[in-house]
Amino acid sequence: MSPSESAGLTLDRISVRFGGLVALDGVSLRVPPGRTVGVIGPNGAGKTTLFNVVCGFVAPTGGSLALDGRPLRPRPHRLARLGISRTLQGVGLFGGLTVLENVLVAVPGRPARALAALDRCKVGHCAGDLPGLLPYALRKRVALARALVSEPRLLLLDEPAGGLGAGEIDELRELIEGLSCAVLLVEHHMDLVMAVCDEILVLDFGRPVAHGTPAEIRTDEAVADAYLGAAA
Amino acid sequence: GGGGEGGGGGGNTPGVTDTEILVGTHMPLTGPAAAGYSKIAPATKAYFAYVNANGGVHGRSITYKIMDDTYNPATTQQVVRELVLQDRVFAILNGLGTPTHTGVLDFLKTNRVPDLFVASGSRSWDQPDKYPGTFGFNVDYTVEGKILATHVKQSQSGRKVCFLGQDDDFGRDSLAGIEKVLGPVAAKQSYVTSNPNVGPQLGALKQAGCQVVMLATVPGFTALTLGTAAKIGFKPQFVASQVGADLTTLSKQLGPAARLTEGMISANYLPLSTDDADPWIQLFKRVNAQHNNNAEFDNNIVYGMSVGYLFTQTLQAAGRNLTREGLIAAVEKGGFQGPGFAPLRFSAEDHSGYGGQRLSRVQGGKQAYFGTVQETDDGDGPVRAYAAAPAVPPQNGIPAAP
Amino acid sequence: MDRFVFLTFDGLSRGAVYAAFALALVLIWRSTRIVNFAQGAMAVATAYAGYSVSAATGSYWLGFATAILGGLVLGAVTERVVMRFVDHASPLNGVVVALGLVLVIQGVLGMIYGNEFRPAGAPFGRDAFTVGGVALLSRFDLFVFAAVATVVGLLALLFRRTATGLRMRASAFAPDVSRLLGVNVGGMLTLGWALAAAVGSLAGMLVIPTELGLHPNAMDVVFVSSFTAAVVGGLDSAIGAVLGGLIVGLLLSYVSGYLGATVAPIAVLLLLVTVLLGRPGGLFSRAAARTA
Amino acid sequence: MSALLQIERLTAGYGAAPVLHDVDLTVATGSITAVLGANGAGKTTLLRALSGLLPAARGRVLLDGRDLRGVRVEEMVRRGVAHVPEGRGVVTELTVDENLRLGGLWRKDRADAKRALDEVYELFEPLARRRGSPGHQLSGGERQLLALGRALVGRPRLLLLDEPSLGLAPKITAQILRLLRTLRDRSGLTVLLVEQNVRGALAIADEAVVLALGRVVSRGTSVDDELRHAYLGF
Amino acid sequence: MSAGGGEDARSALRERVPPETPVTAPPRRPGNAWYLSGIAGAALLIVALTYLLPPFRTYQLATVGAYLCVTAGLTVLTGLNGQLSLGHGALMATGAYTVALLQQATAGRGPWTLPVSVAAAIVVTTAVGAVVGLAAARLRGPYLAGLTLAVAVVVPATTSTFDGTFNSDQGLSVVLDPPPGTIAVERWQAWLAWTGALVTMLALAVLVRGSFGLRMRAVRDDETAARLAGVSVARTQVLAFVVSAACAGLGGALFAVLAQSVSPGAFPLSLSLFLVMAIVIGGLGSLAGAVWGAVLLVALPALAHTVTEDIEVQRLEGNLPLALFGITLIAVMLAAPGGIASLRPLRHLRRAERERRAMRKT
Ligand SMILES: Nc1ncnc2c1ncn2[C@@H]1O[C@H](COP(=O)(O)OP(=O)(O)OP(=O)(O)O)[C@@H](O)[C@H]1O
Ligand SMILES: Nc1ncnc2c1ncn2[C@@H]1O[C@H](COP(=O)(O)OP(=O)(O)OP(=O)(O)O)[C@@H](O)[C@H]1O
Ligand SMILES: [Mg+2]
Ligand SMILES: [Mg+2]
Repeated sequence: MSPSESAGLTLDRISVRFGGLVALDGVSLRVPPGRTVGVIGPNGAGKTTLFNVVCGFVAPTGGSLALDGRPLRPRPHRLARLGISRTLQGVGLFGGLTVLENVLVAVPGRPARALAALDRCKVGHCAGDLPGLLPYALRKRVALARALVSEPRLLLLDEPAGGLGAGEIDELRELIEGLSCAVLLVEHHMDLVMAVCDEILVLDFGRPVAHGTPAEIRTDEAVADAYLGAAA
Repeated sequence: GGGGEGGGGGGNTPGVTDTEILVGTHMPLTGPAAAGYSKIAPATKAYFAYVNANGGVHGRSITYKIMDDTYNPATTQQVVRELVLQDRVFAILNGLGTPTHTGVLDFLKTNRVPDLFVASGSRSWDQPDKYPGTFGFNVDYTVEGKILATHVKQSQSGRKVCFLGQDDDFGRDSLAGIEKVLGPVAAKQSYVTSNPNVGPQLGALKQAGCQVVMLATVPGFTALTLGTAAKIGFKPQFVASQVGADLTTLSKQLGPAARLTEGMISANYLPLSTDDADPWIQLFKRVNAQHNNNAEFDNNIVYGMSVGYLFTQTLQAAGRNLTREGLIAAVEKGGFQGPGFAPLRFSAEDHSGYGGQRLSRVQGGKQAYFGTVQETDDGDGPVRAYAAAPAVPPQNGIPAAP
Repeated sequence: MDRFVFLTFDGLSRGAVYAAFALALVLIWRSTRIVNFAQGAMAVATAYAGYSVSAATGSYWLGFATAILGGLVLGAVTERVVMRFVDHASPLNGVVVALGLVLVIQGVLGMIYGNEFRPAGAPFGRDAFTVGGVALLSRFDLFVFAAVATVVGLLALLFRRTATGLRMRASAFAPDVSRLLGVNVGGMLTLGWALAAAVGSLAGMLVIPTELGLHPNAMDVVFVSSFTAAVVGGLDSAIGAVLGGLIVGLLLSYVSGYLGATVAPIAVLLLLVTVLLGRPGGLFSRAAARTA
Repeated sequence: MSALLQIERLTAGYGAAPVLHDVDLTVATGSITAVLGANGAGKTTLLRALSGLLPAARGRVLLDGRDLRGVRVEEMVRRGVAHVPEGRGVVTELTVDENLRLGGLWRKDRADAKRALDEVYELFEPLARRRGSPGHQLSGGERQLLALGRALVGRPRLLLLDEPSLGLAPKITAQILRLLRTLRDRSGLTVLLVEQNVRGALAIADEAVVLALGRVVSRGTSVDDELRHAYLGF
Repeated sequence: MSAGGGEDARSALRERVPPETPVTAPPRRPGNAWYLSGIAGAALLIVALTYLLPPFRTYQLATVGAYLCVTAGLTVLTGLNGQLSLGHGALMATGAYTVALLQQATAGRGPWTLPVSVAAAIVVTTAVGAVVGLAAARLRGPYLAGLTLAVAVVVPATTSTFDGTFNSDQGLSVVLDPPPGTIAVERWQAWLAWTGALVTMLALAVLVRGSFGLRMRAVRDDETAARLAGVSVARTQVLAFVVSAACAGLGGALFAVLAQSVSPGAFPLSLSLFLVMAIVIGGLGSLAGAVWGAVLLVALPALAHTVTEDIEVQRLEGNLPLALFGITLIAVMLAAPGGIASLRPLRHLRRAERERRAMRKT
C-alpha cells in the first residue's frame, strides 16, 4: 500500500458481539485525512459501538484497526496522543468542574489554548460557569470544544446535533465544514449529515447496508426502507 | 514535717489543697472491652465517697476523676495528659490495661506523677529503676501461672495439660509461668479478641486429648470457651486465670448454661463477692449500698473498693504534708494489710503488688476458696505457702494513719 | 481428616451466621443503595428489647418476636426520623449519619443496660451432634440454616416476583423517575429500612448466642465479617451474601485451625483481594455497565 | 372542546430567580400542543412544573378544573398525567421489561396494564428484542424508546413529552409523531410536546406555543415567520 | 458509598443541579504566593498559640496537627478523586510503626534520626499505599469500602503474627531525644506536628490546584469522559491513593512522636471510620474542611465529656458523652450537608452570583 492509501483510519471487517447480540458484523471503513464520513443507521444499529471500538472501550471480537497503516490497539486515554478525539452521545461533561476546567483536562496547564477552543465554539463567555447550569446547546458546545482543543487529526462526533434547534444546527454545520481534520460523524439529523459528509456508511443490525456519497444514499431504497422511512 | 501546717507540700503539690486531693484514672467505660471493667472505677469512687463522708484523709476529701479511654491507647494518651496537664491531678490511680497504660509510663515519669496500682498483671509495672513512680496491684500473670500450675501438678498428675490463652502479654506471661512449673504443655492454642469463635482452637485441644485446659482468657472468652467446649462434647478440667474467672460475670453471660462453670478451678487474692461471712465483703456491701447506687455486687466491685482502701492507706501513711515524693516513699515503705490475703510486697526494689493467691473452685454453683494461700515470684523461685493471717477491717471501715 | 471435617462444620455454622447478617446488608443495599453501618447496632438494640421481654415473660419466642417486630419499627423510625432528612447529594452523608447512629445507640444501650455481657438465650440446644467423635452441627445451627434459607427465599420472591420489590429497587436507583411513575418512593424507602432492620434483628438473634453475649458492641465484629461476606458475594445478590458468608466462615475456621487465630484477618484480606481483583463487583456481580 | 389543563400566571424556577414568568396557557382535551423555544427558554422547566417535580412559586395549574397544588408527584400518574423527562429517565439497573412494567404498576387494571405492555413491544420492535437486557446496555435511541414506551404503558390522558425525538432515527421519529396523532384521534390523548424538531412538531400539532426567556411570546395554530426567525432560528 | 449507578435516570432529572462545588476549586483560585503567605501566617499563629495556651491545650493542638496531615490527604482522595478509604488508620499505623522501629534502631545517634525516621515512614507508607491503591483502582463504591475495611482490620493481626518485630498488642515505645534547649515538650511537639501539617497542606494545595487536581476531579465526575480527555483513570486513582497514603504515613509518624508509643489498639477500625466522618463533616474535598475535621476529631469527644462531666449517675459515665457525640454528628450532618466548610456565608454569595451570571447568559 502506498502511504497515501494507508493514511488515516482503517477499519477492516470489524465485528463485535455482546453475548448473543451481534452489534457489528464485518464493518470495513476508511477515513482518509481531511475527509468527513457519516455513519447512519437505525437505533441500535451499532454506530456508537463502532466509535467504542475505535476508542478502545470495546474490544472487537473480529477484524482489525489501523492508523496510517500501522495496526491500532486503541486505549481511550492515549487517543489524544494519536490525534484522535471524540464526543459522547449526550454531553459527558464533568459536573464539578467549570467550563474552562472541563476543557483544560484535555490540555493541562494551557489555559490559553482551552480558552481559544471555547471561543471557537462560541462558549468563551461561560468559561467560569459550571456546565450544569448551562442550557443544553451550550453544554454540547463545551463538549465539542473539549474534543477540538487537542487539535485532533480525526474527530469522532456522536450525535452532535442531538437536542439542538435549527439555528444551532446551522452553526454546527458551519463549524464542521470549517474543520480541516478528518471527521467521523454519527447523526440522525439528515440535513446535517447530507450537507457535511463526503461519504456515508449505513449500518443496520451491525451490517453495512450501503456506502456512498450523500446523493447515492439519499436515493438508496434499502436505506430509505430501514432508516429514513417515509419522512425522508 | 510540720503537722500543724495545712498546705500540702508547701501548697504547690499538684492536685492537693487543704481540703481536697484530686486523683485520676483511665478505664474502658464504653466499647467492647468495657464489660466488667466499667464497674471498677465507680466502685473505687464509691469507697472514696465513703471515706469523704467520714471525714476524709487528714481532713482532705478525695476526688476521683474517671476518664473513659475505651481501651484505645491513643485515647489513653489524651485523657491521661488531660488529667495531668489540665486537671493537674495528684496521682494516677489504677489505670487499666497493659497496652493502654504502657503508652503513658514515660509521660507520667517525665511529669513525676505517681502512677499507683496499675490494673493489669503485666510485669512492666515492676521496674523501679526505670519507672520509679509506677506500682502494680494485680498478681502478675507469671506468678499466677506458677501457682495454678503447681496445683495442677500436684492434684492432676499424669494428666495431659494444655493451654488456651489470649494472644498478648497476658497469654504469654501466663504460659511462661505455667511452663516454669510443668514444662512444655501438651498443646497450646491462642485466640484474638476480634474473632469470637474459639471452635477451631477447642477442636484442636479436644483432638489432642487434653484432660486439663489452663486458660488465660478474659471473662467473655472464658464463657465462650466453656460454651464451645460443651457444644463439641469436650469436658476437660478447666483451670482459669483470675482475670477471667469471676463467677458472677460468667454466670450472667452464660445464662442458663451457667452450670458449665461447675468444677472450674481458679485463684484470687481478694475475698470473693459471694462470701457474705467475710467482714470485708460486709463492709464493701455497705459502701456499695450507700455510695454506689447498690450496683450489682461482684468481684469487680470488690476489686475496685480494695484499690480504694489501699490508696487510702497510702495517703494515711504519707502523712498530712502530702507530696508526690512523700506518697511514693510511703508506698515503698510497704507493710499494708487490707482485704487482700496474699502478701502485698512493696519496697524500693519491688513495685509489683500482690505476690500470691489462693485457689478456688466452683462447687454447687458457688465459688469457694480451698487450700492455703500460695506465694511465689515471677522467676524460678519456689511456690510456697504464705501463712500470715488475713487482716480484719477497722471498725469504721477506714484505714487509720499509722 | 477428622480435623478437617470438624473445621468444615465449625466454619459452616459460623458462616451461616455471617450469611444471615450479610443478607440484611444486601437487602438494604438493594432497596436504598446505602450500606447501613448502623445495621449492627440496630440489631443489638432490638436484641436487647427481645432480651428484656424474654427475661420478663420467660418465653424465648416472645422475645424473638419482639426483636423482629422491634426491628421493623426501629428501621421504619430510623428512615422516617433521620435518614429521610439526610442530603444524599454526597453518598457519604448517609454513611456518616449511620455512624453517628451507631454511637447514639451504643451510648443509650450502655446507659440502660450497662456495658456488660448479658446472656443471649437460644431456642435450641447448642450441643453438637457428633459422628465418630467429631462434632458436626447443633440443633441451633440447623435452626440458623433454616432461617437463612427462608430469608433468602423470601427475598428472592420479594425482589424477583412482586411489584413491591420492583418498586423498591426502582426507588433506590432513581427516586425522581420512580415518583413520576407513581411509585411512593418515601414509602418504599421506609419499607426497605423496616424490612432490612427486621432481617438484621433476626440475624442478631441468630448471631448473638454464638458470640460473647449481649453487649452494646456485640455486633461490631460481626458487622465487619458480614460486610466482607456481602462484598465477596456481590452486594446485589442474596445468594451471593449466603455464599460469601459461608466462604468467610470456612476461611476463618480453616485459618484459625491450621495457622492460628491471629492470621485470620490477613487471610480475609487476601480473600477479598483475590475475589475482587477477579470480579470487582463480587462473585455474583452482573456484567459491567456499558461506559460509552 | 373542553380544557383539560389550565395554567394561570405560573411562575417557577430554581433558587431565587424564576425561570418561568407568569405563564398562561390552556390546553384543550384531545389536542397536541407544541411547546417551542430556543435553548434555555424554559420548556423543560414548564413540564417539570406541570408534573409537580418543581413546585410553583406563584400561579396555579388546573387539571380538569381541579387545582394541582399540593398533589404529590406520584399522585399525578393516577390522574392520568405522564411525563417523559428530558434525558429519558431510564432506570439503567433495571431490565427493559422491568422498566416497562414500572410504568403500569400503579394501575389497578392489571390485565390492561399487561395488554398495554404487549402493545408497546409490538409498537417498538427494538425493545422487544432487548426485553431482558439491563437499561445500561441500551443505545441512546433505544433508551428514548423505552422511556416513551414506559409512559404509554400507563395509558395517560395527558402526555408531557420533553424532546422525544432526541437521538431517534428519522423513521422512528416519524412513527412516533404518527402514533401521537393516532392516539389523539382514537382515545382523545392530550399532548404537550416540547421539540427542537420544529417542523415535525408543527406538522402534527393543533396549536403551538413559543416560549422565550420564560414567557409565552406567541401562541396559535401556527408560528409566524418573524417569531420563527427571532426564536426558533430558521 | 456511591449508589451504584442509575446515571441515566438520575441525570435526567438532576443533571442541572451541580454537585457540591469542591471548595478547593473556585473558578478563580489564588496563586502559589498566596498559599505561601497563608501558610506563613498559619505558622506564626501556631507558634503564638503554643506560647499562649496551657500545656494540655498545646498538646491537643499538636494532635490536631497530626490528624490534619491525614484528613487533608484523605479528603483529597475521597472528595476530589471519589475514592472512599476506610483503611487510613492502617496506613497511619504503618507510618507510626516505621518511626518506632527506626527510632529504636538509631537510638542515641543524635537529633538527625527523627527527620530521617519520619521521612522513612512516609516512604514506607507510600509503598504500602501504592499496593493498596493498585487493588483499589479497580473497585468502586462499597466494594472499595469493603477492601479498605479489611485493610483496617489487619493491623492487630499483623502485629501479633509478627510479634517479634511489632510486639503484639503491647506495641513499641518510641525513643525520642528531649526537645532542644528549654522548650517545653508540648510546645516542641506542636511545632513538629504543625510543621508536618503545614507542609502537607501546602503540598496538597499546590497539587490540587495543578493539573493533577484537575485530573482527579475529572475522574471523579465522569470516568469515560476523563479517559477520552486523555486521563488515565487507573493511574490517577493509584496516584491519588499514594499521595493520600503519604499524608497518612506522615500523620501516623507524628502520632507516634506525640504518643511516644505505638500499639495496634491505637489504630482500630473506629479510627478509620472517624477519619471519614471528620472529612465529611468538615466538608468533603476541601482542605479547609480537613482542618475542621481535624479540630473536631480532637475537640468533639473532649467536649462531649466535659459537658456531661458533672452528671454523676451510674452507667451514664462514658455512655452519655458517646451518645452526645453521636447526636452532634447527626445534627451537623443534617444541618450542614456540605460540611462545616460550606457554611461560610461568603460561599453562598459567590455561588448565587455565579448562578445569576449563568442565567443571564441564556
Ligand atoms: N456493552 C454492551 N453490552 C450489551 N449490549 C450492548 C453493549 N453496547 C451496545 N450494546 C447493544 O448493541 C447495539 C448497538 O448499540 P449502539 O449503541 O452501537 O447503537 P447505535 O447505533 O449507536 O444506536 P443509537 O442511534 O440509538 O445511539 C444495541 O442494541 C445495544 O443495546
Ligand atoms: N437545576 C437548575 N438550577 C438552576 N438553573 C436551572 C436549573 N435547571 C435549569 N436552569 C436554568 O433555567 C433556564 C431554563 O431551563 P430549561 O431547561 O427549562 O430550558 P429548555 O427550554 O428546556 O432548554 P433546552 O432546550 O436546553 O432543554 C435555563 O437558563 C437554565 O440554565
Ligand atoms: Mg449511539
Ligand atoms: Mg429542555
